[in-house]
Amino acid sequence: MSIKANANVQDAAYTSFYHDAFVRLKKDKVAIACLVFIVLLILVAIFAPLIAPYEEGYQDTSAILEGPSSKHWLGTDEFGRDILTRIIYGSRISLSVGLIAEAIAVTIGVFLGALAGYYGGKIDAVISRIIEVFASFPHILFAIVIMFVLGTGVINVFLAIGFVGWTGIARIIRAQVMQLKEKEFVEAARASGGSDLKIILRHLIPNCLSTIIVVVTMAIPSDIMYEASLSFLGLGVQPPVSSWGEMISMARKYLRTNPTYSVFPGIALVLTVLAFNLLGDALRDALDPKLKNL
Amino acid sequence: MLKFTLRRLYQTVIVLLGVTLVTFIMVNVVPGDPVAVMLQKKADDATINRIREQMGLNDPLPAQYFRFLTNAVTGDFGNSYFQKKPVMELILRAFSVTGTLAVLVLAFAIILGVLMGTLAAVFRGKWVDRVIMMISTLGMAAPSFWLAIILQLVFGLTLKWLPISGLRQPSAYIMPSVALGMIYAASLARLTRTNILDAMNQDYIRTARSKGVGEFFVVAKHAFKNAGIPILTYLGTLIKSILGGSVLVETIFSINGLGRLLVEAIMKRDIPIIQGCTVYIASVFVIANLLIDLTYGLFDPRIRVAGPAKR
Amino acid sequence: EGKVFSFGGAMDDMDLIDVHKATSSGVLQGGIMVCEPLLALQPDGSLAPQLLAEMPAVSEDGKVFTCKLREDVYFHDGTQLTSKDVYFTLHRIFDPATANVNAWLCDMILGGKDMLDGKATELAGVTIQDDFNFTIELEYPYAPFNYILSCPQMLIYPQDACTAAGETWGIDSFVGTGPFVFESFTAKDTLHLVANEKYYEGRPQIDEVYLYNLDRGTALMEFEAGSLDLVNMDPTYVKGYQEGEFAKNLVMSDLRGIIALNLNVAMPPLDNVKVREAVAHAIDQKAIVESYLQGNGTVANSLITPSVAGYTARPSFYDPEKAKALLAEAGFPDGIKLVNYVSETSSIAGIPVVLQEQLKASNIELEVNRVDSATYVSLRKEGSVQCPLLTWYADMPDPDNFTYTFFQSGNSKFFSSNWNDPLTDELMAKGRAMPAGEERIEIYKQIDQRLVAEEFVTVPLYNPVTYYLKSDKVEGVFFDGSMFHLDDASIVE
Amino acid sequence: MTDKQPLLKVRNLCTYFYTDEGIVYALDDVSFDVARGQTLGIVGESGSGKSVTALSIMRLVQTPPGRIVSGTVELLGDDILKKSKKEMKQIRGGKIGMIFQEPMTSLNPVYTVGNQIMESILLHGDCDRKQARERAIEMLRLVGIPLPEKRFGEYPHQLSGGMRQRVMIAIALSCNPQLLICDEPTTALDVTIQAQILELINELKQKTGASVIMITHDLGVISRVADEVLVMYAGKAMEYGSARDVFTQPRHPYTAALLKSIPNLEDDVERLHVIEGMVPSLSKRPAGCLFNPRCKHVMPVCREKRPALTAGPDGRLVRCFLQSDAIEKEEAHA
Amino acid sequence: MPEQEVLMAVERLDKWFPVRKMGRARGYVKAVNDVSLQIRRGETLGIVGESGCGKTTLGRAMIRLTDVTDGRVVFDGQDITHLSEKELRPLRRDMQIIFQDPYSSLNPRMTVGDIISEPLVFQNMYTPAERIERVRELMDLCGLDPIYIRRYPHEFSGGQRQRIGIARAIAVNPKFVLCDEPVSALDVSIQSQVINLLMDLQSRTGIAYAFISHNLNVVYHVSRRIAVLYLGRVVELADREDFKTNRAHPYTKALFEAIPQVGFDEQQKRAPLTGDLPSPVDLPDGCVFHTRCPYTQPRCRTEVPELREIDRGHFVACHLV
Ligand SMILES: Nc1ncnc2c1ncn2[C@@H]1O[C@H](COP(=O)(O)OP(=O)(O)OP(=O)(O)O)[C@@H](O)[C@H]1O
Ligand SMILES: Nc1ncnc2c1ncn2[C@@H]1O[C@H](COP(=O)(O)OP(=O)(O)OP(=O)(O)O)[C@@H](O)[C@H]1O
Ligand SMILES: [Mg+2]
Ligand SMILES: [Mg+2]
Repeated sequence: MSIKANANVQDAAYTSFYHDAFVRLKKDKVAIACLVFIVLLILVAIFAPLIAPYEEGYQDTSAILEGPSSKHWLGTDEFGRDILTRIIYGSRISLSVGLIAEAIAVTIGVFLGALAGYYGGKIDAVISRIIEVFASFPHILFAIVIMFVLGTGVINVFLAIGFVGWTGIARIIRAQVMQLKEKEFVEAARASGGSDLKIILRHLIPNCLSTIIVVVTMAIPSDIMYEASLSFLGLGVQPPVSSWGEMISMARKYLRTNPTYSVFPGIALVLTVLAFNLLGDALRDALDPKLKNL
Repeated sequence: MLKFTLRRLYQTVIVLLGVTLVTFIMVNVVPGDPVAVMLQKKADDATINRIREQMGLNDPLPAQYFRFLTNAVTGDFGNSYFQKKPVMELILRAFSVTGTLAVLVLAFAIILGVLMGTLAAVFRGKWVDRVIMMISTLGMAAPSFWLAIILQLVFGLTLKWLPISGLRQPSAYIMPSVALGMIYAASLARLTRTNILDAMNQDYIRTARSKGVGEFFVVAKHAFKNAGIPILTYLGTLIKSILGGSVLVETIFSINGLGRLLVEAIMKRDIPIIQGCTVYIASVFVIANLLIDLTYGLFDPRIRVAGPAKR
Repeated sequence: EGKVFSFGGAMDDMDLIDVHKATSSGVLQGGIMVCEPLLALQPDGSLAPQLLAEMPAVSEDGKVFTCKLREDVYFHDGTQLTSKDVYFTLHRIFDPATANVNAWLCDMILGGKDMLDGKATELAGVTIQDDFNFTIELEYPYAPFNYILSCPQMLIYPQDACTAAGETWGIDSFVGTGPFVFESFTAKDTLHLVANEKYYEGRPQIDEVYLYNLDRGTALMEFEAGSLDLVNMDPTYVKGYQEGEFAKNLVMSDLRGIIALNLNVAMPPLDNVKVREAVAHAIDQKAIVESYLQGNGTVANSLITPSVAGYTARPSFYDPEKAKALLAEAGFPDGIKLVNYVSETSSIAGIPVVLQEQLKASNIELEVNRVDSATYVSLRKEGSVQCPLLTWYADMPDPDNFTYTFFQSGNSKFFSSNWNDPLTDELMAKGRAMPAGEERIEIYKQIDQRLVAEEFVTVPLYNPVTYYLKSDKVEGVFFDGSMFHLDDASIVE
Repeated sequence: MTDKQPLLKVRNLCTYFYTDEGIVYALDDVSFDVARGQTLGIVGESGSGKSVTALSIMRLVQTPPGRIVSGTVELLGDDILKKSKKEMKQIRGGKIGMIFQEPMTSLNPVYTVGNQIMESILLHGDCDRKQARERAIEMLRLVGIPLPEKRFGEYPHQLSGGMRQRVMIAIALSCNPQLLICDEPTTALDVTIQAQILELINELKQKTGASVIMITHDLGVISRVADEVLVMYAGKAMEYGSARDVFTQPRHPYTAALLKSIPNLEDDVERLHVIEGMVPSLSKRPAGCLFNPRCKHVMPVCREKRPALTAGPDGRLVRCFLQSDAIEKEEAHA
Repeated sequence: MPEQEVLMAVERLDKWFPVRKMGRARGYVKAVNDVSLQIRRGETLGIVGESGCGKTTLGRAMIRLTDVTDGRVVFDGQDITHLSEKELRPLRRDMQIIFQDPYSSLNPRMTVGDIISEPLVFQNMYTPAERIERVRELMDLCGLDPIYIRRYPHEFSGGQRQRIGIARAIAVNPKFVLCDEPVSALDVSIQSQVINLLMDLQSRTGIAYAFISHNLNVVYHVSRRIAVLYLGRVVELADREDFKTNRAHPYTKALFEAIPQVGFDEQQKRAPLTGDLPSPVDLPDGCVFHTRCPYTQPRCRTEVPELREIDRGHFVACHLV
């Protein structure tokens, strides 16, 4: 790679690692394609009212459960709602479930996992017990509690998913931090007078990023489907709001009579999961400076 | 070893106390009353009160929790409000189903996932690798209930090879195991692939080759056992979710497993069952992790000796 | 190789089959195949004696029912049915230790309430004359009491067997007089029955009956695969079966039920009758039935179903413009916002979604909250749901069952209408005590008029129908609007 | 070098790595012989291609990206590079044994050392498990491990570095190879242990009559064990001759500089002698002599032409314009 | 030794690690036992010994990267034995460390600039802009081209990485640097570059070094005095010249004789030491070296030899001397 190009950049700011990662990411064609796809998806979600052929919740009473037609490109559901419209609006929820809920889970998980792994001893024991308790109580019950205490809003769905999803990542980060803290560069930072917090933030977490990304990309599809199963139990998003997961699970009844009803949101889900996975792989590589030249 | 195990068990008790207390609080925070559920249509206060009184639900909450604890110590989790049977009996019955299924799901996921992952690793970069990775992404994205219905339609209804529902004959276990195991198989395939690739880059692989070990045994013997640890860890995280059952798939196949038992209990506020299942799941979680920790030694002798880390 | 009849459907509540301890149809369906009530509903809607030798004789004041049992009836364990079993059963219903959830249905029996409240240990209203003769006395005259005696909640249990079984009654053992003998039961899964060789009306033609709890979709597949003879069907699946191979197996049946939207008069702005009227004018029942339900139901404009006395045929109020005008009149020119809760597991969870869209046209915003059923029930019973859906499948074909149950001031809170109106109460009290006849029908018409068309406390939406698939080899199955009866069913090859 | 047929005859061996950055000329036109019962030392800085030489002989170069491009490796007149996979399995561990640098990572941590020695014996000797076990224990005893029966069942991490390296030697020697390749066998070890191991290799060589290729960057080690020495730099042989001659009278400036830069108890200097600069990148090699950017005696010609490896009067081969004007012919495999 | 000259002193230092088996302490790894040393300003003390003999542990205890089991550590006149991590932070400016492994001691996800400036950030020295200047200066000083400031560690050779480690250590102008085997991972040619660099820095800034290595040639070259460690004990401590002419302890002798020297005239005559280092968990009774010592006498098996001064500044722990 061009050493000169790099050398010309004068400011060795601390964000350079992330900046470099971005520069590297930009070179990966697949990653860019995925990124473009995801950005498009986000745009679709934001501008859903402009793009969608119908209003959200509009029911075409003359077309119940129909297959694709010129009027409804992807057909209609049991209420006569346009499936394309619902997929477009549904991307709002499904994307945010994947991103926001997972962001909550990652934040809690990384923070507690890093603390447990870094300090060990009593702190580790306490956090490990908390992890076990959180991993063991019935999550659906927790979702009901959230919905009751905070109301049945979309945000609360994210909370309900995020607040129980962190235990897995916490355990993984804990294990990895336990390994990393033995590395000499951590010792070096300590020898230079770095505080624990700074060491965790500057050294440990950046080195856990690859793991975090792998875990997150694996978790996103299951979060989207978890939202669906909450919907299934009456705990998810509320009508007329739609989500892909909810569509897929509602369409379960019509799998035989109207296969397109479940297939199209399914395709949207698979494409998104694929994009996140490929992007995750690329991001993991980009975050590893060792692969810079390969 | 014994001391270690005992210490873990003692921690388990703390976890169980914590988790039952949290669950108890949650059940009592949410609206919904088992008696009202029982009565459904005609839920008049007098009747509700009368039946609540009978079930001891009108006692002060701390007293209820304490009663639960004292009974639970003797292994008595009470009777289900709805099924009127001892919770232990119901859990054991559901477990006999879910446990069998879990073994099959694990077997399916491990065999398929590890095989695919290994193949992908051996043929990395080739089309075999690409196809397998593609399939595994699909496997990760396909909801298990969706897969379940497709399996029912294809193998149950159209081809008539397998029974559509129930667990009345051994072959009936096949479809639920596949439907539940697919997502795990898919993630295992990915995990196995990375770990085998990792192991294949190690020096001892070169040593094995220099001894004249054939390529098959290099992978099957030398790389594989070393790749086992992360796979084992992952399986540890699976065991809980597999033994916890899955409502939707169980419903679709009409299986009375733990997932259904727990979710229905939550939906009906059948507190004894909720608590029983919670204790069960927490125990499975802790014991599974304990077992995993103990079996690490089988895969990696270095972990067996918990001596100081040689640096 | 006997003649086996398999029957499947979604019966998740099939926790046990003791009809005293559960309300779900799965439990009742299991119960009626083994045990029998004193009277039975006939296909033509009339009542006929079942365990009784003849219809009860009613006293002048309508309070005392004198009954005579058949003398040739034996329980499956060989003991003979006698009056003490009837007393035992009714006593068990009101015994607080039973925790009966259906006692409200018959709590007009004298002394019943006292027992429930723990004020008495014996049931005052039932007097045994001899082994086969007994009388039931009511607290107040109740015209449709005979119907109550035919309800599946009122099956007669054998004293000896039931007492011996104790806690396991309805789980591990269940003895009755009916056409089928309890063989085994697995909660939430299977009920297995065999023919009662000594059935007093003749051995049934079917040798064995299996009742399976299955997911709706799965049950249909099992039917198609030939492993079920009869399967309940959710109307949403009907479209796939109206044509093709199984169209000839599809049977539609009236459910004797009503789906309505209650308007909670205690929660503003619904305390304003103009607003309630506006809501009634904003709902297009025809569209619900024709498009969302795909014709699987009939438009309802009366609280009482057409097959029951007291029904009034009335045109739809639907008129969005009028609805807006009414709102403006009521002081809400910019429209209103209403909050609906619905239990997701309920089969009608889609209705609020349709309403949401319909009401929009009249400037009414309907917020729909899907919640789990336990939450829903407890919110509704506190009277704090603004516009709950009222779903009712009548226990018996009597108008009282449609009105008193929900709108009597003591009951209205449980259904979140909070309707408290002396006039309605008075009419209902009158109707309950009055013998059947034109006069009584008139009273119920008045009640219906007041609730639906004057005060707009509830907006009837539609009368649901149900479907089932019946295999070609099965004949003689009788569906009474809520239960299947297999007494005369047979399997032909 | 010797009149008799040598055990191993390597001729014009080229191994390149085809990476995204370009071709890495890891091994470029290297030739040498190993006579029976003799020890050849290969020295050079890190990255000079020593390990690749060893791996090329074993045909264990990672492919892709590596590939043996040309040359021959004759073991007793038979070209190894033309053998089938199956024949190769017989040669590896059978005729040629190899010891790697890092004893901890070179042993599989999840199998007992006994298992790993037996594996090799079972693959090459026709004996049953019991015999293999006995032979493995005997090998452990031979390499000087006390209590071999006990150690047999232990895992690599339970042994000290020195013992692990002995186990590696036991594996390599278990099938009486004719050639033992030692790739930096003592780098990770302490001086006292290192001395023990070198002693052991010498002893075993005497006992079994095997030839040895000893790869290291420690000139001291080479001078202790080698009969001949090959000095490598950037994938090329720089000097090749008898060990005594090369070390006492180095002819190539690189050899001389290497020797001088070792701190020494005897001649106490204020500053150590250094070779300025770094080993060049093997994918972007400098024009001319590969050592020219770091050479103290650099001449204009060194910057333009590649010197050829030419034999001096005493048979010593040196690649330097100070010794001969011969120019290397163009590389065939660009 | 005049007190004011002493920069770093350890007194009767012990460092034991508990050996946990299944969660319970089952004895101790006695990594450092009863060690007393002093390092003067601007001087280099070499510490040699076999792998596992406690060199690193001793060094880490000196700069308080680890707690001390017993004994005292005095740095620059201040007793730092029991200071908390927080109290130590400002002192870290004066004592730094260079690690053996140039690979794991540099965070692979940080650029060289970030790595070298990190101590400056932690110690709050300079403004961000000045820091970059300082980093360039340091890179220059350590023989790294400042244009590489945005590169990552893996893009450098081992020698260059070690220079990065050195630049990081001297960035805050420390008074004392612990060099834990700074050259063992490097090629001979690179090794001499790094050693020269360290020595140049010392003559320029007067840093004191504790130089740990098992390469005796190197230690001999850089140190003014050398301490020989065996199983956590100092067995011999003397000026470097004494090791050339006057090795007193049998272990020291064996050690120096085992060095493979280039040369063919006086090949090694004596058999090397036999056996491995005993386990530091069960230290041998008496003299720790008696299990491998060719001259063992009954007394050695029971009695621990004291570290005695046999000559001016020449300390030995052996009954036979
Ligand atoms: N798998 C590979 N891919 C790309 N280049 C490689 C590979 N293996 C070795 N090389 C390159 O080949 C050259 C020679 O490497 P080799 O391992 O033979 O060096 P060495 O002399 O053994 O060094 P050391 O003393 O560090 O072991 C190096 O430049 C190295 O970068
Ligand atoms: N954190 C620790 N916990 C337990 N034991 C330890 C720890 N650190 C070091 N030891 C033990 O203390 C002893 C001395 O270790 P130390 O690392 O100081 O040796 P060293 O002389 O630096 O060795 P090397 O030359 O291999 O670096 C060893 O036996 C080691 O296993
Ligand atoms: Mg090498
Ligand atoms: Mg060390």
